[in-house]
Amino acid sequence: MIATAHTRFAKAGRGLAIFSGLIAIWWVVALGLRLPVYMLPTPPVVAEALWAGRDFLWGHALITAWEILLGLGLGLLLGVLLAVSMAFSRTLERWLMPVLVISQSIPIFALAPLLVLWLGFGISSKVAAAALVIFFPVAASFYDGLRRTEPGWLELARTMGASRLAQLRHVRLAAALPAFGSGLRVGAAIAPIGAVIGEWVGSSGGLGYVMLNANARMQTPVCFAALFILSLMAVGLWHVVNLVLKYLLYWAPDSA
Amino acid sequence: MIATAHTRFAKAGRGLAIFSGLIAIWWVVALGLRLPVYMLPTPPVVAEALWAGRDFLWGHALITAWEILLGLGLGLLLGVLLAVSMAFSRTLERWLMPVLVISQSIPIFALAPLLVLWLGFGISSKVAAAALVIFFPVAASFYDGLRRTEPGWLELARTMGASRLAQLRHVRLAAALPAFGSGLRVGAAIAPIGAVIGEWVGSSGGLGYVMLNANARMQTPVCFAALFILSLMAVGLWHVVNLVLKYLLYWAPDSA
Amino acid sequence: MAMQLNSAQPARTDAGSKVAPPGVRVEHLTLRYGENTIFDNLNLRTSGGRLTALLGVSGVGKTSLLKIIAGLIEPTAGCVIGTDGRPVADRIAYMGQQDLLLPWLSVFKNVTLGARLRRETVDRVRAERLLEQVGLAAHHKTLPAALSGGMRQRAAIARTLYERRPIVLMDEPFCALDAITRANIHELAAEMLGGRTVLLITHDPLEAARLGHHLLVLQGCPATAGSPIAVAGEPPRSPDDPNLQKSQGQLLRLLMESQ
Amino acid sequence: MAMQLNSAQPARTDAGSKVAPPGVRVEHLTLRYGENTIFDNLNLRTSGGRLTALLGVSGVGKTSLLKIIAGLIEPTAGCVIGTDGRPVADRIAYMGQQDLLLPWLSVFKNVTLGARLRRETVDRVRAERLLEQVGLAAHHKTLPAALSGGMRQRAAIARTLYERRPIVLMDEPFCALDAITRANIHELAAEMLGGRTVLLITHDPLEAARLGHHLLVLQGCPATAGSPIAVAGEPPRSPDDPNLQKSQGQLLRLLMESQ
Amino acid sequence: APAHAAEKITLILDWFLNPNHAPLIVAQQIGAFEQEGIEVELVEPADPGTPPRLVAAKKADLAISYQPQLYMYADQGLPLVRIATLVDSPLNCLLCLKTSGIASITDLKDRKIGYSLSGTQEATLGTMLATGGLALDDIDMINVNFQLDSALLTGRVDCVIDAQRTFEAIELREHGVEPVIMNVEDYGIPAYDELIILANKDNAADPKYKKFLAALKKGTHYLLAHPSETWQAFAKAHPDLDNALNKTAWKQTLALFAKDPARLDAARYRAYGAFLAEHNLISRQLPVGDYAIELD
Ligand SMILES: Nc1ncnc2c1ncn2[C@@H]1O[C@H](COP(=O)(O)OP(=O)(O)OP(=O)(O)O)[C@@H](O)[C@H]1O
Ligand SMILES: Nc1ncnc2c1ncn2[C@@H]1O[C@H](COP(=O)(O)OP(=O)(O)OP(=O)(O)O)[C@@H](O)[C@H]1O
Ligand SMILES: [Mg+2]
Ligand SMILES: [Mg+2]
Repeated sequence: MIATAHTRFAKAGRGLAIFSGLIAIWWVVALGLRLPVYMLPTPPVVAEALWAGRDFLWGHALITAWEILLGLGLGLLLGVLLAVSMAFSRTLERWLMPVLVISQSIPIFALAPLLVLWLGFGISSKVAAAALVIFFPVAASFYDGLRRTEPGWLELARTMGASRLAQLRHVRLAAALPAFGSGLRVGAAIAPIGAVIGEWVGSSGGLGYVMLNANARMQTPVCFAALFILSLMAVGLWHVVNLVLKYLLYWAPDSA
Repeated sequence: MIATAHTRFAKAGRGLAIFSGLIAIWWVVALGLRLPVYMLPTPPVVAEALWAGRDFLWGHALITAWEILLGLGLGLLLGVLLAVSMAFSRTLERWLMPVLVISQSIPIFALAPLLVLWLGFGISSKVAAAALVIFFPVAASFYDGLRRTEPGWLELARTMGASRLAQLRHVRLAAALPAFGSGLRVGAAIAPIGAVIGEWVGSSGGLGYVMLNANARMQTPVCFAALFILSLMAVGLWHVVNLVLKYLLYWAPDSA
Repeated sequence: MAMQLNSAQPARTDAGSKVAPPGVRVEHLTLRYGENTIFDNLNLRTSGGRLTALLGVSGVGKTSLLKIIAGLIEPTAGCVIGTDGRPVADRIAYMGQQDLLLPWLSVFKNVTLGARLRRETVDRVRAERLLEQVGLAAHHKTLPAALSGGMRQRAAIARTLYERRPIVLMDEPFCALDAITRANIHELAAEMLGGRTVLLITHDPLEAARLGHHLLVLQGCPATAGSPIAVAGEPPRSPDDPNLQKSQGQLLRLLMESQ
Repeated sequence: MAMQLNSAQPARTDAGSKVAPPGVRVEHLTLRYGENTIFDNLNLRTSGGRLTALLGVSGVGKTSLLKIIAGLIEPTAGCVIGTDGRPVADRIAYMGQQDLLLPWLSVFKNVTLGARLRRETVDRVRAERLLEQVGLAAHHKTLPAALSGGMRQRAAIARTLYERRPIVLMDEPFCALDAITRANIHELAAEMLGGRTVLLITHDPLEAARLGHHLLVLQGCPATAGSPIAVAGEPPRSPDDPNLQKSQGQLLRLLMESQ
Repeated sequence: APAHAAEKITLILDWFLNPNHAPLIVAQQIGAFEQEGIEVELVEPADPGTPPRLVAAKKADLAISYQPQLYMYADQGLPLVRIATLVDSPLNCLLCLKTSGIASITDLKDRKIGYSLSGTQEATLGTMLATGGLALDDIDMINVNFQLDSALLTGRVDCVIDAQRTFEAIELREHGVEPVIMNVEDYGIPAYDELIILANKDNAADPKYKKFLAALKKGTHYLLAHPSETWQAFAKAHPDLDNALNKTAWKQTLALFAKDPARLDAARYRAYGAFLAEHNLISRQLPVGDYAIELD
C-alpha cells in the first residue's frame, strides 16, 4: 500500500521533472537561437497568453478534446473491424488494402468538400477526418499481428474443433494484442493532429481553429498557447493508453 | 521457372482486376450520388485532365516522388535510431517519448516558418516535414518490438557473454523485425501525404503544390488527376515495401 | 505435490467413449518436404480402444504422422480414415510436442480452453479434479510463465485429458516429468484413457511397455512401420511385471536394428 | 543418421579447460516468488571438473537453481561463487529447458551464435564436426522450423558444446531424444565435457547414473539438497556396469523418499 | 541588360501565382527588372502566414500581403513596412447566391454566412451588418476555411465573406450560378489596399527596392497598355494557368492595379487603422510611418 503510494509519488515527481526539463529545453532553444516571438515565443510569453486567454482557450480545448476522443473511438472501431475482416479473408485483404493505402494519401483539402457535403460543418465531419487519419496505423499493425499468430496455437484450437470465429476470438485476438498495442499507441499519438486536421475542414471552434485564426492574425503566442494545450492532451492521452495497454498485456514479455 | 512466370502473370492480372474494380467503384459513386464535377469528377473527366496536363503533371510527380523517397529514407533512419536508443535506455525513453508524442501534435502551419527559416524554401524543408510525419510509426512500432523480445533468447545471449550491443545486433533487431515491418508499412503508406504536407511548407513544385493550386482555383479535375498519380505512387511504394518485408521475414509465421 | 488417484473416475463412464471408439487406418500415405521424403506409401492401422505406443529414432517422422492424423498437415498423398469409415480429424484430442499453453490464460483456463472454443459450458468439477490429479491444484490461477517445465507439461496433459474424445494423440507427453511424477501420471493416463484409441509417441521403452497394448516402431527413411508388438496384460503394468521386462527388451532390440 | 564418435577429440585439449575448472559453491541461497519460497538458505557445492547430475521432483527448483548459477535470476538472498573464489556467471555455457534456437538462423548459425555474439572468428571445422556428431550434418542450412523436436534439441546441444567454457549447465538436455540417439549423445557429451565442471539436470535415473560423477537430489519445499551420491567408475558407464545398476537403484529409493 | 552583378530580390507571394500578380509577372516578361539591374525571384507559399514572418526574419526581401493584416503584424511587433501597393482597392466582398433571394444587408437575418480565417471576418461582417441594422448574432457564421465556392455552390451557406470579387464571383458564374456581390467598401468598411508589398524595416531604404518599384511601375503600365498580349505571354509561360477563369480575372483585375505602386495614401491607412482599433483587432494605433512608407 505505502510502497505503491511511494512509487506513485516517485512517478509524479519524475513526470514533473521531465515536464520542466522539456520546458527548459524549449526556453534555451528560443533564446539560444535568438528566435523572435513571431517564430518561436518563449515559455513566459506563451504562459502569459495562456493566462490571458484561459477562458476562451478552455472552451476551445473542450471542443478539441471531444473531437479527439470521438475520432480515436471511431478510428479504433474502424481499424479493428478492418483488421479482423482482412485477417478473415485473404481476398478481402487484397481488395481492401489498396483502398486503405490510397485513403492515406488523400490530402484533407481534397476531401473536405465531400466531407462537408455529406456530414455538414458540424462535429461529424471533423470526427470523420480525424478517424480517417487514426484508423490506418491501428488496422495495419493489428492485421499484421493477427496474421503472425503462433501456428501451433491455431493448430491446437483446430484440433479442439474451434470454428474460425472461435479461433479468432479466443486465440488470435489475444495473441495479436501486443501488435494492436503498437497500432493503438500510434493512433493515440496522432489523434490530436487528426482532430486539428478535422477542424481544418472548417469549424468555428477548437484549438485547431484557434491556431489558424491566431496564425492569420500573427498572434504567435496565442497559437503556441493552443499548441501547448494540445501537446498536454497528446501526452495525457498517450499516458492513459499506455496504462490501459500495460493492464491488457500483463502476460506479454516486456524488457522495458 | 514457368510456374513462377505463371504466378507472376496471375498476380499482374489480379492487380489489374483490383485496379479496374476500384475505378469502377469510384465511377459508380460519382454518378450514383450525382456529385458535381467540383466535388468528385468522374474517371473520364480526370483521365482527360491527366492527358491534357501530362507533361506538367509528370514534372511535378517526379519532384514529389523524390520527396517521398527522401522523406521515407530520413524518416526510417530517424525512427530506427530513436527506437534503438530508447530500447537501450529506459531513462532516455522516458525523456524522449513525450517529445516524440508532442512532435506528432504540431500542425504543419505552426512549424512551417521555423522549417523555412532553418532549411530555406528548398527541398530539404519539405523532406524534413515529411520525415517528421513518417518517423513516428516506425519508431513506436519498432521500439515496441524491441522491448517485447523473447526473454529466453536474451538470457541465452547473456550466458554467451554478449555485450548489450551484440545482443541488440544479433538478437533483438532480428526479433523485432516483424514489428519494424508493421511500422514500415504504416510509414510507407503515409509517406506520400507526408510529402504533400511538406509541400504545404511552401514550394513551387510537386503534386501537393498542384493539388493546392488547382484546389484554390476550383480546377477539381486537375486536383484529382494529381491525386490519382499520388495514389498510384502510394500503392506502388506499398507493394515494394511488402516485397522487401516478405524477403526479410522469411522466418516469421504468416497465416495470410 | 502428491497425486490423489483415488478420485479419478474410470474413463468408461466418459461421454466420449460410450460408443466403442474406432481405430485409425493410414492408407498409402506419402509426405514430402521438398525433395526430402518422409513417408512413401505408408500403410498402418491401430486397433480401436487400445493404446498404441509409437517409437522411432529422432527425425523419423513420428510427429509428422500424428499431425497428419490430426489433420494438421496436408499429406502429399494418401489418406487417414477411422476403422468405422468416418474421418477422424474431428474426433481427436491432440497434445503436441510443445505444451502450447496460451500465455495469457491461467492454468485453469488453459485446461478448459476446448470447452470455451466449442462454446460448451465449462465442467469446473472435472477440470479441477484433473488439475488435482496432475498435482497443479495449487496453481489453478497461475499463468504458464510462472510454471516449471514439468508443470507446464502436466497442465497440457490435463488439457488433453479434459477433452472427451474417442481418439487421443499424444506426442512425448511425459518427457519433461521426473520418474516419480511420471509413474503417477502414467497410472492416471492409463485410467482416463482406458477404452479410448490412443496413439502415444514416446522415447522411453519402459513407458511404452508399461502403457501400451501395442508397440509400433517407425524406422528408416522414408519411414516404414515395423510389425506391431503386442504386450500381454492390462496397462498400466507394474514395473516388476515380467511382460514388461520382456517386451521392453524386445523393443530395445528392435530399435537397435532400426538404426 | 549414424553418429561418428571417432572424430570427437577429447575435451582436455579444449582451450576452456586448460586450467583445472573450478567447482560451484552456492551459499545461503534464498529465492522467493511472492509468498512462494523455492529456496531458503540453501547451501551446496559441486566439485570442479566433475559432472554432477541434479535430480528432483518436477517443480522443486532445479531450473531456478541453474538459472541463478548462470546469473539469469537475481536470488532474493545469498550468492554463487566458484571454488576458486571468482564469480562463475561469465564462465558458463548454459543450455535451457527450451532449445531457444533463433528461428531466423540456420542450424549452423545457431550453433556458432556464441562466437558471433562475442565477435570471435567462427570455428567452422569444430561446428561442422559437432553437427556431424549430433547427426545434423545434413541439416546445416535448415531453419529450426523445419526440424523435428529431437533435432532441435540436438542443435541446442551442439550449440552448448561449441562453447569452450569451463563450467557447463544443462537443463534436461536429452529429454526429447530416443533411447538409441540418446545413448550415442551420452557418449559424445561424456567425451566433450570430460574435465569440465558440469551441472546436468535430468529426470532419467539411468542417464544420471551413466554420466554423473555425483548425483544430487533436490527435495522438499523449500528445496534442500540431499547428500550427494558418488558413483564409482568413469562415465560414460556401459549399461551393464554394476556400479550403474547399484547407484540407479539407490537413486530411485532416494527419489521415492523425497516425495 | 546589365546581367553582371544583378542584385537579387526574393519576393514571396501571398498565395499561388495568379492574375493578381500581373504587374510583377509583366515586369518579368518585359525584362523591366533586368533593365533596373535587379533579379527578382518569385516564391509561392502555401500558407499566407509564412511570408511576413520570413521577411521579418530577413529570410526573404519582400512579401506580398494585405493591408488589414499589416496592422496586426505591426501590433505584434513584426519589423515590417509597406513599401508598395499592388491592388489599391479592396477585393473582399460579401458574395451571396441570387437564388437565396438575398438582395440587401437586411435580408441576411438568420442566414448562414461562411467565412475563411482572414482574421478580420467579425469586424468586417459586423460593420456591414450594422448598415442594415443587424448585428453578428443575427446571423449564423460558419468557418468554411478555404472552400468558399463549394460551400456556396452546395448551398451549405447562403453567403460568404472574404471572397474575392475578381475570383470567386467569376468562378460562380463559370458554374452557372449568378452571384449577388456586396463590396465591403460600400457598406461602411474604410477603403484599403488589398495587396501590398512589405519589406523589412531595417533595410527598407535599400536602393534596390527603388529599382524594384520603378520596374514594377513599368510592368503595370505595360500591362494596362497591352492586356491581351501580356495575357498570351502569361498563358504561354504557365500552361497550367491557361484557362477561362484566369483569362477573365486578368481582364477584370486590370482596373484595380495601383497605377503608381509606390504611392502611399497615409490618410486611408490611418482611417483603416482606426477601424481595426475600434474593433479591438489591434491593441493600439501606431503612427502610419511605423508600418507604411513611401519610397520617393
Ligand atoms: N517466473 C516465476 N514466477 C513465479 N513462480 C515461478 C517462476 N518460475 C518458476 N516458478 C516456481 O518455482 C518453482 C520451481 O520452478 P523450476 O522451474 O525451478 O522447477 P524445476 O525443478 O525446474 O521443475 P521441472 O523439473 O518441472 O522443470 C515452481 O513451483 C514454479 O511454480
Ligand atoms: N516444416 C517442415 N519443413 C521441412 N521439413 C520438415 C518440417 N517439419 C519436419 N520436417 C522434417 O521431417 C522429418 C520428420 O520430422 P518429425 O517432427 O515428424 O520427426 P519426429 O519423428 O517427431 O522426431 P522427434 O522424435 O525428434 O520429434 C524431420 O527430418 C524434419 O527435418
Ligand atoms: Mg516429434
Ligand atoms: Mg526445469
